[in-house]
Amino acid sequence: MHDTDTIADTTGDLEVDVAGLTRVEGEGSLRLRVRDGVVEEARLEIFEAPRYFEQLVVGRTPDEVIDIVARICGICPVAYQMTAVHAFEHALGIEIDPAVRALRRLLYCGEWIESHALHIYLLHLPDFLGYPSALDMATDHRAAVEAGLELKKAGNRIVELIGGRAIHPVSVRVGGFSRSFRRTDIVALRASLEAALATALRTVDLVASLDPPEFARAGRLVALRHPDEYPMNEGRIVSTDGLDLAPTEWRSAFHEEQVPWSHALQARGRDGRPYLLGPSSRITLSARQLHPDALAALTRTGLADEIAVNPYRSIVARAVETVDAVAEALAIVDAYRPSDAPRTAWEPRAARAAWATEAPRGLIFHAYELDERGHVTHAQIVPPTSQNQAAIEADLAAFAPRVLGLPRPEQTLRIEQLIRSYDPCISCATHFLDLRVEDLS
Amino acid sequence: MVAGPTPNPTALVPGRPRAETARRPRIGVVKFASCDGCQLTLLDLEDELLTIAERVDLVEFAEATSRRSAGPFDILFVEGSISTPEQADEIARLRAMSHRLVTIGACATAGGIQAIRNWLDHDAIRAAVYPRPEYVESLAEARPVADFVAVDDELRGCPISPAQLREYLVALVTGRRPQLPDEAVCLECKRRGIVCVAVAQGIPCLGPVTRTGCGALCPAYGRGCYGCFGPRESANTRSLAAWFERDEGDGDEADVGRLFAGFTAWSPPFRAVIDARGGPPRGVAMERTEPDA
Amino acid sequence: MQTSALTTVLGDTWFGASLPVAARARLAGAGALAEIPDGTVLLEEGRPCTLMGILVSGRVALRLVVRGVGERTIMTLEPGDVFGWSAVLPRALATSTCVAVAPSVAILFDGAGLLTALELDSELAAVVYRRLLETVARRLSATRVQLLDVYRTVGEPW
Amino acid sequence: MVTAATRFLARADLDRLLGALAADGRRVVGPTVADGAVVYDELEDPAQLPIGWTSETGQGSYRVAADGAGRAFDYGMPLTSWKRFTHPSVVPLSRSRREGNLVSVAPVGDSPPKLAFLGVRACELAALRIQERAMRAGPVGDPDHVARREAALVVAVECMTAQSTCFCTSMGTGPEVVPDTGADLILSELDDGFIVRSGSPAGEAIVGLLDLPLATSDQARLATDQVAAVRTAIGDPVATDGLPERLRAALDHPRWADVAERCLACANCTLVCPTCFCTSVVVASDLDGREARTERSWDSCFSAGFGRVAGDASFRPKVKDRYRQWLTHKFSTWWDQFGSSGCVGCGRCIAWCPVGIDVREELAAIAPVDATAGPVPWPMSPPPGRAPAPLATVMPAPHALAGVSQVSRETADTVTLRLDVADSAICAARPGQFVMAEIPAFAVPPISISRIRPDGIDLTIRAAGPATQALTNLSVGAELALRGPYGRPWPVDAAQDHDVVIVAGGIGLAPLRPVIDAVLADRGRFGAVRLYLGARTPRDRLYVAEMAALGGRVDLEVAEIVDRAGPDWLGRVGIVTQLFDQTTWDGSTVTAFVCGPDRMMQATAAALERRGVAPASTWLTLERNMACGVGTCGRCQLGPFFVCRDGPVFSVAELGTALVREGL
Repeated sequence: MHDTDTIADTTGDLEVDVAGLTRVEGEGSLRLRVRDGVVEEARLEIFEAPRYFEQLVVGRTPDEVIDIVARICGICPVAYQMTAVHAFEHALGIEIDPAVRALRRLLYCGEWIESHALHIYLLHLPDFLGYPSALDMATDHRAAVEAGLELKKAGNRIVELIGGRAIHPVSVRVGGFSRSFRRTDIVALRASLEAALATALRTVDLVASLDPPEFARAGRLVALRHPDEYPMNEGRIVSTDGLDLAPTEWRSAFHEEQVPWSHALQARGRDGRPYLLGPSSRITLSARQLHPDALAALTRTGLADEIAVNPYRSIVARAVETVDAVAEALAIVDAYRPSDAPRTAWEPRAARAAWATEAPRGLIFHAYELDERGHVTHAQIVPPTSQNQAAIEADLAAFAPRVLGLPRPEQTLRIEQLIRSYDPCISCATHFLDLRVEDLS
Repeated sequence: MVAGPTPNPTALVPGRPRAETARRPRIGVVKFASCDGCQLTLLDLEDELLTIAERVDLVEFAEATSRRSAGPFDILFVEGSISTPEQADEIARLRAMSHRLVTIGACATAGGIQAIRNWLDHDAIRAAVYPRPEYVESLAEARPVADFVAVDDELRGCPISPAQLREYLVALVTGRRPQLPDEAVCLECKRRGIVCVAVAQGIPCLGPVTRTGCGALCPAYGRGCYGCFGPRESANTRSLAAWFERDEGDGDEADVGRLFAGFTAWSPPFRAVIDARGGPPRGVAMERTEPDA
Repeated sequence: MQTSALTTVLGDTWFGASLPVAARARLAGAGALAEIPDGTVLLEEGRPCTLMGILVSGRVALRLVVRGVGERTIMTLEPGDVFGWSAVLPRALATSTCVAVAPSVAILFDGAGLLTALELDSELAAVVYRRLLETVARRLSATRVQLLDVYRTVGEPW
Repeated sequence: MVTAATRFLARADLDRLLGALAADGRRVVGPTVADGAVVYDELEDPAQLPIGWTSETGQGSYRVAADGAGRAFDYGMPLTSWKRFTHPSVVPLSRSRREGNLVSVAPVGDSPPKLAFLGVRACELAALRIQERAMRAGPVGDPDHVARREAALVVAVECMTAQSTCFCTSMGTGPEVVPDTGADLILSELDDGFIVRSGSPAGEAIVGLLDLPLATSDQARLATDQVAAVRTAIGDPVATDGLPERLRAALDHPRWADVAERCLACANCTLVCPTCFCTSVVVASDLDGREARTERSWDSCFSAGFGRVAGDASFRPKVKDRYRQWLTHKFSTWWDQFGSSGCVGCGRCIAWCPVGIDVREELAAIAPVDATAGPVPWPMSPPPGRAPAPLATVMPAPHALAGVSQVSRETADTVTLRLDVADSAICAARPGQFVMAEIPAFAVPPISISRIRPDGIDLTIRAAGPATQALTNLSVGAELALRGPYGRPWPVDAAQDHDVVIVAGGIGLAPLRPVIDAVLADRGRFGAVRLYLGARTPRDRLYVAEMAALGGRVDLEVAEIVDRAGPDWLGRVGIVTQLFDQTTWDGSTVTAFVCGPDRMMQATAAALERRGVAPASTWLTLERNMACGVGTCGRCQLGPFFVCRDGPVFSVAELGTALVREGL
């Protein structure tokens, strides 16, 4: 399962295999094919076995879909639940209670905090400090790792409280939540969030002080944008080159396709161009909507411009967004007033549902068709990573030449580090194929 | 069962505190078809993670460390269902490398949600999801690990319970027997004093036939249990399903089948109920077209 | 030894104790008291079962040979018990090897002779066969308990 | 009995009653509506009472509704019973440490809150009495329960409404609340207020504080008429005459299999039952097993784990066995143990059964009135040697620390620990008793005492699970914690002037060794003494040298036999009964003591009977999964017995068919 990395040099051809990517969610590997110093091909290969989710939800009710799509990813189940529930409520014209809207955003904040803290401290930071893992890193930097775990825990506590458990929460239902929450329940989060805010701010300084490789990528950034809040549950789809769409309209600008050298479904612009999602894109497109504390932290780093072009700086973007999510969560907690209607009643009917939200890793899009009983007849689920894959491969092709000269271990480290900087969630790749099968036709 | 090697016999002496044993048990964490949630649960033990990492030797855990090992393992935690030919070969290799093999989560122990496809036409759904189905290598069925190799222990749940994972690890290092009750969810529900949603609100609940471990999560959150921990011992699913059907206002036959067609649907006691009702809810596998493209 | 004396000896054994006095005397008439040195092989598994014995004192082991394992003692006989009971079946073969594992005394009966005696004397046969059947039944149930291997260690809940 | 005037509390003054209870330093627990049901919870003010709420209960169904009428106690039985407050679902027991060789175990649990139970129905009063009886049945009481019960003041309410699930009338527990049945105050609700009677000095004091007017005779009559109407409405749904015997005679009724088809074994009936008290102990420890905490939580005879013993086998593998255990215990063997029925007719088990199984229907089908009583498998009276359980005043002794002063390996998997114990009670243990032996972080197994010394005891332990393995791994100088001694000893004195036969199988010799010691210590009191030892193989024999020495004595006959052996073994081979099947000793003068695996004891009991030994003179010791040692956890129940308390030593006569019957 874990072939040792190989390097074969024949007639100027060079093949670099980074087999078995680690510290990413799911199983993947990278293959670069280089000829005479020119990267001919960069492939992010996914070993992830297909799970056919778009078929599994056919025949199911909207509430069942919310439970099922969470299982696409154990790291960001809330993103899948949120995208689905908003799609259904929008399509069925269900008005939700303001308190419910607030709790949904709080829940999403919890996932952002948990996912970002996990990626910053356990998956990505070890690259910068030169450790195989955070557990090894802890021997020299125990305090830092413990702080990261505390931060992660603060996020998990939110999801646990509102959703019942940190992974695959159970309370999100079409129309609201399965139960109501007293103010005392919600306020109980305050202490851990206050501690988390301090940690998050220190985290920004820590990651801003890291010294990443120089790299300036070209290409457009895509994210949601909302006039009065940092984009999570809602917003319009915008890009650095002027795109501006309703969250239901993803398909008018993007589509999934197969590229000849890959069997993976990849999302690209209808013009065929790749695009990049995620923290860097959101920061670049919505910095003004950041919570004041987060915006101040970003400004203090002076890295806003670099974040837009250097993927290695995404760790800074993540840290800033963590501050934003914690500060947002605190604001929601303080403002929370229970509603008398935790769940709006609704009637099933035929409808076409679509929505996009911002998962920690970037924009996620769902589309469903419902029959008159409200059962799903068709589903399309486009996770962030399958949208990012084309951009990741393009960036790898652009970056690879400068590491070809480096000694083997460093070469691997740099490339892996780059891949990790996109926080690829391969488990989410609902319909990636095993790329070891090659189509020569 | 494929006899596994004992790389470190003294690491697992029952009744002997780990401190007295020769060296830290070698632990591996691997995944097959799954969402990563169960192995993430280990990283979610925020308070104990670093101590655990000191007590045991995490030699293989791709999600958390770049250090790799192909074995041998004192304990191997396996997440995910077996759904490709490669995975079937790999699990056999891993079994031979592991002294104890522990399946974690609904996918590994019962096939998981993807086992719903076991009722569907494999070629049809491949064609429906992939433009080039001929390139998709997957077995006709997504099945639990125990269908392929001997399993020593299992942690149930979708996802597994952090408390049970902690209990299992603690028992491992202290050499005592892990306390993983196989009783119904109802016991925990009643201990917590939760009002039974089935009796008091007529909400169908699988608690009586589902193994405990979640802390009666769904009833506590105003929902019926959806069985993500799978069947408890002597799960009388037939009686419960019959009751739902005779119970006024609790939906037609399809809805009862639908209830069991969840994350442990492929487990025999649940499967029996689903089969008796003509399989899980599903539409016709449709052409792969984008709805309004 | 005098039949009368042998009758008394027989009467002191479990096998003979409950036989009617007349039957006891007639049975004693068909047998002879024998001193059996330690280690004597009285019957061999698979060979014709030529004699039956009632153990008066000492100890006799019934053994079987298991290929690859060697000789196993299936059971030992206590005074009063019977060996070679197959002798009362026509053309019978010994079902196990009988070895004296201690200096013993037994009343020995010639198989053929005993068989004829029982065939001619149905009254005697009735009581003797009944006693033999009790012996066989008891050995059968004992064997069952042994098969259960009741002493083996099984896991405990704690 | 407290004779008190009947007074009247106006509805508007209900808050004064709560005030008076609060003034008495009590938190008031009473009915309130939550999550679609009436539950018992803490009340701050009367408004939280289910005023104007009614409930409709049926088989597997419960619904509340607001009927507008202004009454506070018009609902039926809530889901929760007062058990939640007198016998909480989770109770911390102890905190222990193990540091190298040193061990410490300290009990935890703080003094219970002073509560007032508001709205206790007649059947629930009965339940409180029954449960207290069970928790104090001895040999020691459950201190947690006793303290909680004594800290509670009970305000009872007469039922003014009948539910379809009620059958208190049949069980003789209601609906009227009569004085001197445990209520401190008794309320009867009328439209405009409450008739108030006091049932105790404490109650009288509260009434005094309220300074209430006397109730009019009309009001009193109205109350009496209301409760009379409830009695009529309920009728007499369960025929209780001779029910215990009828059930007992129906252990093989086909209906058990029928109900098992429907029963989910979900345990809900036992957990909502106000008298069910069974518990399990859960151990939690830190990663190194240095710190450990134990807590006790509700368990049920319906969960397989509860009856689980050796090798994950269960005494009640089939749901049929579990349902039979529950029903026969409630309505039949409860009488043997506690002198009353275990059911009060509250109907909770009917309403909260997810598939609506109705205990009244099952009883009618399994033990119909016209049933011709078959042979009763056990005597109905408490077994000889045990007086009806007194209300215990003794509380459990704290753990005693013991130090390992010698470790002798007996066989490959068995060792004998020589323990120095300071505790006088343990050193005064009698043959056949056992102790609970605890190493922090491990489950706590019952271990028979294999030798009693003035300064300590011996434990002979076979490593058959992690906990026993841990015990056998102890070395000289190590400490462990002991509770005990527990259990009914061998009746050695009953063998005075008798011949004594001791039959031991394998590890079963351990609990018998103290009998041998006792007999030899006063050899003259007994007739012939015969010792028959069985073992699996020659290598599995216990105390080999010691037994060989005994074999050399003239006043003692020792014979041993093994199940299997090679030709090098010139000793006996076969089962232990062969040692005396053909001997000629007279069984009528024999008292026999037997210990070994169940099947070995069954065979031995039968063989001894053939040899003329009276079943009442043949004594066995049973092994069950004893957890508390004092009969309050329910785990080791066997028919009418708690093995830990009524046994482990029983005569064959006492056990009757319980010795051989499966699934009990």
